[in-house]
Amino acid sequence: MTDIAEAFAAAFSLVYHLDSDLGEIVLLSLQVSVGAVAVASAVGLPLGAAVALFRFPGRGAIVVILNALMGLPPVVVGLVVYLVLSRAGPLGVLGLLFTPTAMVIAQVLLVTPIIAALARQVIEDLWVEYEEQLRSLGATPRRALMALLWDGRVSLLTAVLAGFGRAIAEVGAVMIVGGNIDHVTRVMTTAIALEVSKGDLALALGLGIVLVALSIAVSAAAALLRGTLAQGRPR
Amino acid sequence: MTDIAEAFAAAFSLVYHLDSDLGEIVLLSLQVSVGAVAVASAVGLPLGAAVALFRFPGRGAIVVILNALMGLPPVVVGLVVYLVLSRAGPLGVLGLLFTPTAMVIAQVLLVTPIIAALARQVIEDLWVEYEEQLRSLGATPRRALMALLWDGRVSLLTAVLAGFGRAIAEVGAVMIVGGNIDHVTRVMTTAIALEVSKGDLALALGLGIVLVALSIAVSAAAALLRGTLAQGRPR
Amino acid sequence: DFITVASTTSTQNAGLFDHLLPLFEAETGIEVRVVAVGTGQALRLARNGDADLLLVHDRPSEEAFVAEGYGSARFDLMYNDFVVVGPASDPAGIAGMGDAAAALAGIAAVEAPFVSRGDDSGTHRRERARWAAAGVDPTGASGTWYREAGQGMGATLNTATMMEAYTLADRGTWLSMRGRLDLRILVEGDAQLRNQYGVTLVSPERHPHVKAALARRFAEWLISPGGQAAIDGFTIDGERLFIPNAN
Amino acid sequence: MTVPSILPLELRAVSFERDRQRLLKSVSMRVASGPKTIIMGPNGAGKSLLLRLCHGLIAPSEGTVLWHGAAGRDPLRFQAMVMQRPVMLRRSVAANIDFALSLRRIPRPERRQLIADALERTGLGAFARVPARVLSFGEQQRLALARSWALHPQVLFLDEPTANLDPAATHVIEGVIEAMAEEGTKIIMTTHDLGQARRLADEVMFLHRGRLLEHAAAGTFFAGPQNELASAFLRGELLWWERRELTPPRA
Amino acid sequence: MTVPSILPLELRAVSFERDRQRLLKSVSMRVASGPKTIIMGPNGAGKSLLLRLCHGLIAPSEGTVLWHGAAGRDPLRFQAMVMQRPVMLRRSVAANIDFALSLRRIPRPERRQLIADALERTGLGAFARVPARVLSFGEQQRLALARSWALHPQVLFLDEPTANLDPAATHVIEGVIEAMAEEGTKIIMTTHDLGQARRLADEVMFLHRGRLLEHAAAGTFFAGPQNELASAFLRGELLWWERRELTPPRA
Ligand SMILES: Nc1ncnc2c1ncn2[C@@H]1O[C@H](COP(=O)(O)OP(=O)(O)OP(=O)(O)O)[C@@H](O)[C@H]1O
Ligand SMILES: Nc1ncnc2c1ncn2[C@@H]1O[C@H](COP(=O)(O)OP(=O)(O)OP(=O)(O)O)[C@@H](O)[C@H]1O
Ligand SMILES: [Mg+2]
Ligand SMILES: [Mg+2]
Repeated sequence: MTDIAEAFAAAFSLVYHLDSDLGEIVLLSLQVSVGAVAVASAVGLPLGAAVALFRFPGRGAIVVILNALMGLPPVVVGLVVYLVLSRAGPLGVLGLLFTPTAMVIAQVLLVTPIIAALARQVIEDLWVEYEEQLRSLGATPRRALMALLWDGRVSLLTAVLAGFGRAIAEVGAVMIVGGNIDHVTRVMTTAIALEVSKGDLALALGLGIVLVALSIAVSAAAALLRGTLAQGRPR
Repeated sequence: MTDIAEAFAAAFSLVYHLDSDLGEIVLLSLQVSVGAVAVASAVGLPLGAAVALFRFPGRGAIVVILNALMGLPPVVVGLVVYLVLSRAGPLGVLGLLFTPTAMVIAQVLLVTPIIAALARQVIEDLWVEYEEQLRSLGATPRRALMALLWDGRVSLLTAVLAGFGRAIAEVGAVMIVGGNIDHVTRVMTTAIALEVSKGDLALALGLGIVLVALSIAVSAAAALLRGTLAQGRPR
Repeated sequence: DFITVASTTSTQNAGLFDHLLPLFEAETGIEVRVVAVGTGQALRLARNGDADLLLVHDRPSEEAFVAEGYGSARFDLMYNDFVVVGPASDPAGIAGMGDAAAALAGIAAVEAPFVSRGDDSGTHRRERARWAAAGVDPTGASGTWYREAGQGMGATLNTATMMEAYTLADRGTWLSMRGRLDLRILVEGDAQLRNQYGVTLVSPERHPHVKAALARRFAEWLISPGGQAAIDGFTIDGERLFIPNAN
Repeated sequence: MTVPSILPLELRAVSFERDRQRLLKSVSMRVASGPKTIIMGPNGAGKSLLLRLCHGLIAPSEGTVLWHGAAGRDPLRFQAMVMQRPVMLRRSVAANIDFALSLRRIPRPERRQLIADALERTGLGAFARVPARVLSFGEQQRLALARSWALHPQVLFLDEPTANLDPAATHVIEGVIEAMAEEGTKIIMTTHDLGQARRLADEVMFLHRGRLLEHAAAGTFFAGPQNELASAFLRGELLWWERRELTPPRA
Repeated sequence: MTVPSILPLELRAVSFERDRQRLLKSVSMRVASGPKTIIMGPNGAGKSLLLRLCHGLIAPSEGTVLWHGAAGRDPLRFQAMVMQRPVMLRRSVAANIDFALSLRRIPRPERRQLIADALERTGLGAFARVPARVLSFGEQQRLALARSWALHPQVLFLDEPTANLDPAATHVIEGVIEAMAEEGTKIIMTTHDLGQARRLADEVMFLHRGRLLEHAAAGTFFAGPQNELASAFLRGELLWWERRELTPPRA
């Protein structure tokens, strides 16, 4: 277990000496994951709500697929995005490969189904209670959807956090489409993977501890937001 | 995009010629992930429900940490388990490293917080409605917890599926503690990562397609289960 | 301005680029972005035009890359060697042997655990060639004493330590990790274990967007006396990792 | 009223099934503007189902619901309903009404006055900023009525709107309902309060086990219903008990 | 009854605050076994809060709630409550009662009979296998009473238990309540139905704006309450309206 003690020492010294390299990596991790989660929420929350609200043929299949896509393997997503963004691929001319943008794209694909699937469940539970009242008031589907998203905001925040958790912890996709290039596309997880492959487990673990601390900070920020959002809910 | 066509061809031929190698890998993937999710549910569902139910000092911090741990990086979990199970580690004598058991252990650590955090939200929403009724009936905390888990079963299934999605798609942890050893600890995701590093992208994608198909099958099975579980719920 | 280099993990993990790139950048102002992946994946990146330069250690495939028109030129850059490492107990008794193939045959004879990279990398190909020379096909024993790890060199070395197994490793990774490993070098110096690295320029004829001129400057710098001296000066714990041999 | 009415409403042999049970059985009826229609019947008769069906919240398994005056317009836009258990959005009291008004595209400046009026009429003026879900249930029921009142619907469905109200509030809400009827809103309402039914009803529908057994002018009905079950109901007899002998009414 | 009673119940200067608002203000009272206690008051007076406080579901901000006979036992185990909006578990009607009985550790074989009896008494015999949440609201209220009845509590709190019941059901449920009282269960109940209060009450508590204004024997109270607001309430006057002049009672 000396490794684990070493790891905490490494984490501590990393943070204590906070060199600009670590700062850069932490910042990029946050930028990519927050960016991806923002886009994924903008798409996934309404998508999940729409699947919860509307009855249409094939809806059951969509729910099954949404739930299954929570298990989309990052490496596979990374590959697909790579093939599309590669010079040999259809969007190669954009030159996005090995840029943070490519990483955001890959993570959006990974995280959107998670947020959508969890949002569907939250909204569906709420819809049982709200459906007739909203229809009676004459809410159009769009307005009903917005009202449900707003009234379910506290629970939906947990869904968004689940998506963020996937994004910030994920290494397979960002490694392939980002390339883990120092100073350009190196994020916490790819840095950790690099240290592991170098065999420097203590440094890898130290970085891991910093990453977990980062997640806790984001989650705490969300808790404050939750407190604000919860206004107007009973209790 | 010829790669993607090739990938589908590869997936098709993989399944069509279903060789025993692929069968073995698929089976091990399922065994490890289902095993891990079973253990994680047994721990995470009651844990999440308990956090939802009980008011105690530090509860807010626990919620923040649970939510943050949804973003536990697989590589870090893999490393920690590796250090604990390695010869030099405290449990080294058990000789579990590079066995499927080690992979299950790592995935349990990854998936439990996801299931617990999502279950907490589901149960907390239900508790708002149930609290006074259950307390009035004289439910002990244990019985209240069981009743909530049972009455929230449909929504909790989605939480469990989110955990399964993480487990089946995850590569970082199982790679480190399992070692991706052919015929012993090779699962779908580590096989995909291997093909990627070999540069055989079509085969990697083909395996990815098989893996996604597997996830869809599991999710469809869950949908059937949901249908059965939903009995006794309105609509 | 920058170029993208597709490289193997061994060079990056050893820390070679951290040593070389600042020197080159200071001299020319050109930023070099290194994407370190498996050899197969590196070739694939270059083939798709996603890298401007290739730095790997699998001569046959590099030459094929040029022959197929994907690369415009290949240069020898440097070399080191592979070594057979294993536990101190050395159950197969191969310590001190000078012929890797014979050592492998000895391992197979007693069915001592052997961890293979199993990832079709340059190292793995070399290992397979030595098995072939030994007249042994170990893949039939895959999952028993012969274990295909399907991972990078660092992870494979770790696995070998844990399993008290033998493995074939490149010297660079071995040197950078040996302090944390419970293994030792048992076989070295076999001429068949030489590990030659090369740089290959990606052809702008296939991929017009490739930064051929900048990539050529980097390649030329690497094989120039200055670059070669820089490689020569890269050491870990006083030991030199790569021996420059551009001609 | 300048907008033409969507009435009369006609149900033609409407049935409603769930889980292979016929909960409404071939109900045919026609209601026109003007008279306040009160629907009565024992618990589980299907009163709430019938209101939800007329209001368009559930679709009949058989038969048709016709709004003869709709003339291609969406009839739902001219109706409102106070549910037996009103659902409060997770917002303030005022925001609950504001949301309903915004759905009818009433411009924001007009809304403020409408909200203030509606709250005042239902005695909730002091509660505008309070989260709606912490109101007492009587207050919630009044808020639901305020929300419907603000919409000035052509047809208003009320499902036991005073069940949780205190006697004085009941009295005032009955006044609000009367006033709305006078201003031209068609009232279709259920109640278990026989006194209230007598006070408000212009015509009565009597429902029992999913069947519409009587539909008559209030005077006729209360004087003595044609249907035997309806008259038993008015006498306070048990119509739905399984085995009468086990639970005799007290002496 | 062999088990000693947890009564009398005493509240000493109990207040309840939420969001810096005093919703119950220094309520002191004492109720003993025997007489049926009816709590009356306008909407939002705090009746439901008071019941929940006595029952132990919410804790007072100030003051104490004492069960003098509890003698170290958990008083909650001897009480039951029918809530104003009963919560139905997502199970069948029978399972809802079964769950409550299992919580009191009543052995499974005994439960079957208790469930059947309880359903019969409340007219729900035909609904045993139906999911509780699809019941009509009147049926749900009866199920909540059945559930409480099956527990044979020493003290039963009832929060407007007949608000959604049809007249005949109301009558029967009143009979059930009387019968329970005769068997020794202490009844503490709120109602807005003045007739029902007169029929059932042995003693009356009048609550207004969180204050207990009167606590008297039923005869005395209905003959003419001491408190001016209480007598206004009995006359059906508005006690909570903000600006009386805007909403005059109908002529
Ligand atoms: N979704 C459903 N599935 C099965 N049965 C249902 C469903 N909805 C309602 N019912 C049944 O239909 C019957 C009529 O219900 P409804 O709510 O219309 O009664 P009601 O006349 O309004 O009674 P109450 O006076 O108690 O409000 C009830 O017996 C109820 O159990
Ligand atoms: N959690 C809360 N936060 C703020 N105010 C509350 C809360 N709970 C109740 N109130 C307020 O306390 C008052 C009393 O509520 P309560 O439910 O006890 O009234 P009630 O006498 O039962 O009325 P009703 O006859 O309508 O059932 C109401 O005005 C309500 O808005
Ligand atoms: Mg009803
Ligand atoms: Mg109340």
